[in-house]
Amino acid sequence: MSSLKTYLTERRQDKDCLIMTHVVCGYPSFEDNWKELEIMQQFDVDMVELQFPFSEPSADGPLFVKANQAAIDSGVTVADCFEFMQKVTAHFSFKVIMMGYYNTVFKTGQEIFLQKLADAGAAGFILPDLPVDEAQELYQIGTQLDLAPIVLMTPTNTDERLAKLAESADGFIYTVARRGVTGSQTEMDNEVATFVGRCRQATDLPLAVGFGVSEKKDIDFIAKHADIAVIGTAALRAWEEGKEAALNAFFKKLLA
Amino acid sequence: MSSLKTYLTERRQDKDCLIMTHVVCGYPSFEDNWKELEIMQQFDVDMVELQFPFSEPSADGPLFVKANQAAIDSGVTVADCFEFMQKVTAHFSFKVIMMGYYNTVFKTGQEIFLQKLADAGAAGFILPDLPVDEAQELYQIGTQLDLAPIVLMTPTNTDERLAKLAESADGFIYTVARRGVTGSQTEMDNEVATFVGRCRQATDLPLAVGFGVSEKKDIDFIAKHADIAVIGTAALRAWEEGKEAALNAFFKKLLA
Amino acid sequence: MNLFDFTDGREGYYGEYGGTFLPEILHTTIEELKLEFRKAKEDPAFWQEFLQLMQSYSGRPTPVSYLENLSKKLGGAQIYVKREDLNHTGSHKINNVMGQGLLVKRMGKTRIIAETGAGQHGYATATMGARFGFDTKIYMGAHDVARQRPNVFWMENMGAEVVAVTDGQQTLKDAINECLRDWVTNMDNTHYVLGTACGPHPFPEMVSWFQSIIGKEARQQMLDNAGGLPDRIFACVGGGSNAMGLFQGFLDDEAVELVGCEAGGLGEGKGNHASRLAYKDASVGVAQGMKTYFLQNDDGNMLETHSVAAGLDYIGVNPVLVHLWEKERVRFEAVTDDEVTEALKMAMLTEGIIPALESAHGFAQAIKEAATMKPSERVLINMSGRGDKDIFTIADALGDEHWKRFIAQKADEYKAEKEG
Amino acid sequence: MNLFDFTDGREGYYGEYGGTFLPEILHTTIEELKLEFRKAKEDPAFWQEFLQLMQSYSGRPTPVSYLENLSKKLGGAQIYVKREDLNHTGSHKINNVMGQGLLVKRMGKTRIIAETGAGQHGYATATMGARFGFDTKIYMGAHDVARQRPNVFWMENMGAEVVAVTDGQQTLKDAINECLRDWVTNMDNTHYVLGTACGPHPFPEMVSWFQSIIGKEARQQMLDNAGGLPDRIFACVGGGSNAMGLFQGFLDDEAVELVGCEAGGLGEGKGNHASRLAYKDASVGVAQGMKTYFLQNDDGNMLETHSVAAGLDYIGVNPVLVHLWEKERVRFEAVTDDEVTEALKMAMLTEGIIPALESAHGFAQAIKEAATMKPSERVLINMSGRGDKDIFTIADALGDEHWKRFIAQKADEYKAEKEG
Ligand SMILES: Cc1ncc(COP(=O)(O)O)c(C=O)c1O
Ligand SMILES: Cc1ncc(COP(=O)(O)O)c(C=O)c1O
Repeated sequence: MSSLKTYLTERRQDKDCLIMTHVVCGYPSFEDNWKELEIMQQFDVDMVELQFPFSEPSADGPLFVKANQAAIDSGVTVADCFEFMQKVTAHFSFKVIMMGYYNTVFKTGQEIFLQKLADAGAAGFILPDLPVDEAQELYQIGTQLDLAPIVLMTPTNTDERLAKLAESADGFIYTVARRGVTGSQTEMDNEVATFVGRCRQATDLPLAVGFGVSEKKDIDFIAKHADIAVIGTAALRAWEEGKEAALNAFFKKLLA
Repeated sequence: MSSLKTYLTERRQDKDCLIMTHVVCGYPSFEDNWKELEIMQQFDVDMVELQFPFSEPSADGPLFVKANQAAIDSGVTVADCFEFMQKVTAHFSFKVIMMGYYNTVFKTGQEIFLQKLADAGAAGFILPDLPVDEAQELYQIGTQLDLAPIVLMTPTNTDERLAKLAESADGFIYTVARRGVTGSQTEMDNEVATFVGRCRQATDLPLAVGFGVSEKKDIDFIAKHADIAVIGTAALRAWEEGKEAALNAFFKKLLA
Repeated sequence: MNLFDFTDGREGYYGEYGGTFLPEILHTTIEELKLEFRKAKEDPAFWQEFLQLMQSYSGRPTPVSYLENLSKKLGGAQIYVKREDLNHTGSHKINNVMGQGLLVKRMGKTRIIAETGAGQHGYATATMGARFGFDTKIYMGAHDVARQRPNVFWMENMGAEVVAVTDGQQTLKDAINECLRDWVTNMDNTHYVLGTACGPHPFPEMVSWFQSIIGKEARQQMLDNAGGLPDRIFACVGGGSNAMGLFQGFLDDEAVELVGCEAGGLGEGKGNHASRLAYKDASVGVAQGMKTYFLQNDDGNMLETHSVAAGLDYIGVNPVLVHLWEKERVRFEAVTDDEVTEALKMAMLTEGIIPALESAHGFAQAIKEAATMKPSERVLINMSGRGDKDIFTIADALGDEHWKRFIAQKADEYKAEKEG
Repeated sequence: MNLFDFTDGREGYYGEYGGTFLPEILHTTIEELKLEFRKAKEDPAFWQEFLQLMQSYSGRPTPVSYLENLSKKLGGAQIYVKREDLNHTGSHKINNVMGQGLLVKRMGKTRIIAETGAGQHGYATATMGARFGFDTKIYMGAHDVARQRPNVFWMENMGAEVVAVTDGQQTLKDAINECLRDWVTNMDNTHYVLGTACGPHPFPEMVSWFQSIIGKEARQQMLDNAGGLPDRIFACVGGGSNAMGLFQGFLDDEAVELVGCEAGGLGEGKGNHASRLAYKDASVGVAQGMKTYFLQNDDGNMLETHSVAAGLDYIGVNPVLVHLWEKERVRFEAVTDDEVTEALKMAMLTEGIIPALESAHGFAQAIKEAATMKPSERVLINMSGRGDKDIFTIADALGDEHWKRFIAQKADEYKAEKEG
């Protein structure tokens, strides 16, 4: 069992709903990232995904696509991301998860990449374009380095498939509350509840619910049905609209 | 035998070389035509072709094509051409030949057209797109009205074909000194002499030589080998370049 | 019915239409052509050679496609389409042109000339010239050169010289006149590749013969794949070559009704259209080498014509078709520009095919009639060409605003490039 | 050699290349597709239905043409060309698209999406969508939309919605990403019609299978009409579909050398070209659903690519071809833009055919090699598409000044029309 799972399980005992936020490394800049993280820390978030920018972010929605592209265009490298992650884990208390696309890992070399991740203090990694069927070797290396391989469960999965996904997973499960890419709006309704219920059947890992969380009532819903709310696009949109002030206001309202 | 043939045979006894000129009815205008004809009369030409403008003058060269089109565009009708011809034959002493395309005749009706031609005082007609094989009925009507059907002989014809052409012909023979359309340049050389000789073998009608006559030496050549020089494009070009003065000068030089 | 058996009548005449009205200087040339053509027509090996060439170079046989969606939508007759658009160069014109190419080779000539209006025939001829290694000159009305630059572009790239004819209306008929002028000068080494089943005998017969490959294939394909002959067949009629090509396959099938579809343009009235038979604005005349119906005035001078489809925008029509029309074997209908663009849109949307604007005339008439027929009946349309090469014309016909903006932007790019 | 027998290895892998790298949410969808495809592939009636559709709608079999003039001119090997340009819509893309259409029908889906770069695949997909009555959306990089308005025009007229993708480089790869995003949202009723033999398994296998119709026909045609198998065969390689299509027909003929021709663009050096294997600027990566060679930097981010031929201007390549290349069964060569335009000109001038700029890569390489071969040898080129639809691109590639003037004049006309 990964130390991430332990960490989350413990935190969950004190909190109705854990929070995972998201930052695209180097977008708008590493300085901005740092300021965002400081605010997230203030609001006591439990985990942050640091996304390594990739030129083909095919599982991301428009805002993150733009962020990925802008970061690359401004010269952000994989090395920069590791360096930043190192600083972040040294300074903040939340756990850091690497998020990105498999080619970034593959191109660096699986072992080297994960070793660097571990060295930079990450607690796990999420690679949405890497299905578990292709991931076994990588997950094994991760497990040895205490890096939790975060697996996604989706409403289209059969129960058999959910069981198989659960087998490979560690840390927590990222349940995709609806079809579509990041930033799509989701009504937190019965259908989601049913789906999260199916995931709960399949695993005893903490369940994160993602895609489209933006209001207090989403948090309340997740608190009732799952463990972790994933705040992605909504936070970035707030930052773009008004930097510190807007992001602060966003979290204040969300976590009121 | 047509009276045209008689006329030409007689004139030929007094002159080395007879002259046939050409006017496109209504181009540039009937007034201009009249002035041209007055000059031609001064130079004692023996025949004039009055071309009835047609929209598809496919056997004409660029200058006459333009003239045909301009005449039609300015509203010249077949009726105008007959009226003009009537005035010309009443006033001038040269013989007048209708020149044009078969559709003008066909569309008016063969008999009606030829009757009008006869009434307007024409001595014959030249329809370069009407092969003799398609012309028998028309030629018969013409003969009855003493309108000579002018037939073309060309260098590509076999001796057999020349004989057949001779059978249908009356008035004179229009020998086409070279391939091509009106206005093409021809070197009056041995080849032409040989061709005219072949025509001479085929018929005892006067022989006109056409296409490209523009200089005194052409006339000398024709005087030696045939009977009638056809002056077409060169005269129109002179008129276009300088009206009366230029046309006068042209004939003066040509017939010196 | 053998239309081309002249033993009981004048050679080259169909009823009172046809004939050979050419300057005497071409007499020998046309006789030679008649002879060479007659020999070729009687030589089964020649047709074999032609077939083989069309198969390996142009992809024949072209298929007959069943338009299930359109048939269902209209709820009437079952609609089939003969796909001449799938030929190399994109229209039926290539059939005639390659056939004439083989004849030229037999005659030992080395230079070819051709007229073109829309550019389809010029494009096909330039192709044939490249393939046979002939020296090629294409005459095209200056107006058409300006309008149809894409086709000129391809012709030139295939090594043809394209001459802009500035006489007359500067369109197709003037290009034909210019070809005749070239021919009377260069007949020794030059063959005039006439583009449609018009002009002096033997062209109407010859072009019809090469195009008969369409109807021969189509008849067999209907029997093999559609379960029987069509009840009516539709072809657009410019000069008449694709219609003759299709109709010949079904002439002896008396139950098959043959429908020629002319350019109705803006509707009846002289100058508004290019319909010689369906409307009553044309009369018999003799021009461009043949006796047939022409759109002409009382003096026998030709009228301006109009059609959205450049390839149908012509003053005359194949004399055989006139003869068959008088004998009530072929029915003629005119289709207006508006009906044509509607039919084009429907073909694209429901079946994913893009008929040339010419061919869309056949579609429009067939659509009109099929809707009133029984589902057990069949109609066959000749899709004489594809429209995708004529994007400028079609975009104009459909009034596409995006297209206009694209052209404006391209023009700006080129300008910037030049100045930059 | 059965490349697609996975009993001894991982399904969807060719050596170490291939695989299914897709978000988990598509797992069920892709499994369903695999299953449906497997059933179809094992059902002889399906292939029959496919053949029948391609015959009646697209004019298959396409012929093999012998290029006598070009062969003589070069004085080396005899040159044959497989004429995929004669397909409906003008390229081999239709083979794949119609095949997928039949699968979509079997799966009971009603909506299709597709990416397109040059527009050929989008054009073919819009056609298929119209023919099958699907709701069709085409994603196209905004840059490509601006450049390729003609294709957009036809797609829209065939009822497809064309979406300009403004992400990334705004070209093909970004359109693919956008398709994946649409698919993860609408997989219930939507099939993603991938346009080349790339992407996650089963696409490389599936597209290759539909395209294998090219090689099957070509092999038989060479035996029947050319007197024997070719010594070398040439195909351009963008994603790899036309090359896979042709090569499969000859894989077991060990004496036949298979040559893949990539876009050499301006020559070697990252960013100058789109050659994944012939030049040494690419490396193995995982993107767009598959593991294969990509033009990428050390961080695994994709490079800009360049080619005169939009259809070859792609970062990745079919994994089967990479495997065959490693096994030295396929040789890869890169052809520069300049060589391509020269080959295009030569094909037009000497044979009257207009290869698409993509296909002209195959011509260029074949011309180079044929000249050094013996007259008793044969080469076969895959003419994957025709160039006449891409007049803007070709006129630009050839720098035609007349064309630029024509466009300027057209722009003026449209302006006057608006103001008038
Ligand atoms: C596609 C197409 N169809 C039809 C025609 C009309 O000619 P015809 O009546 O000779 O078939 C043309 C002429 O250019 C054409 O290009
Ligand atoms: C005519 C043509 N040939 C080749 C290609 C390259 O694709 P592929 O390698 O999949 O055949 C394209 C792609 O658009 C194309 O349009």
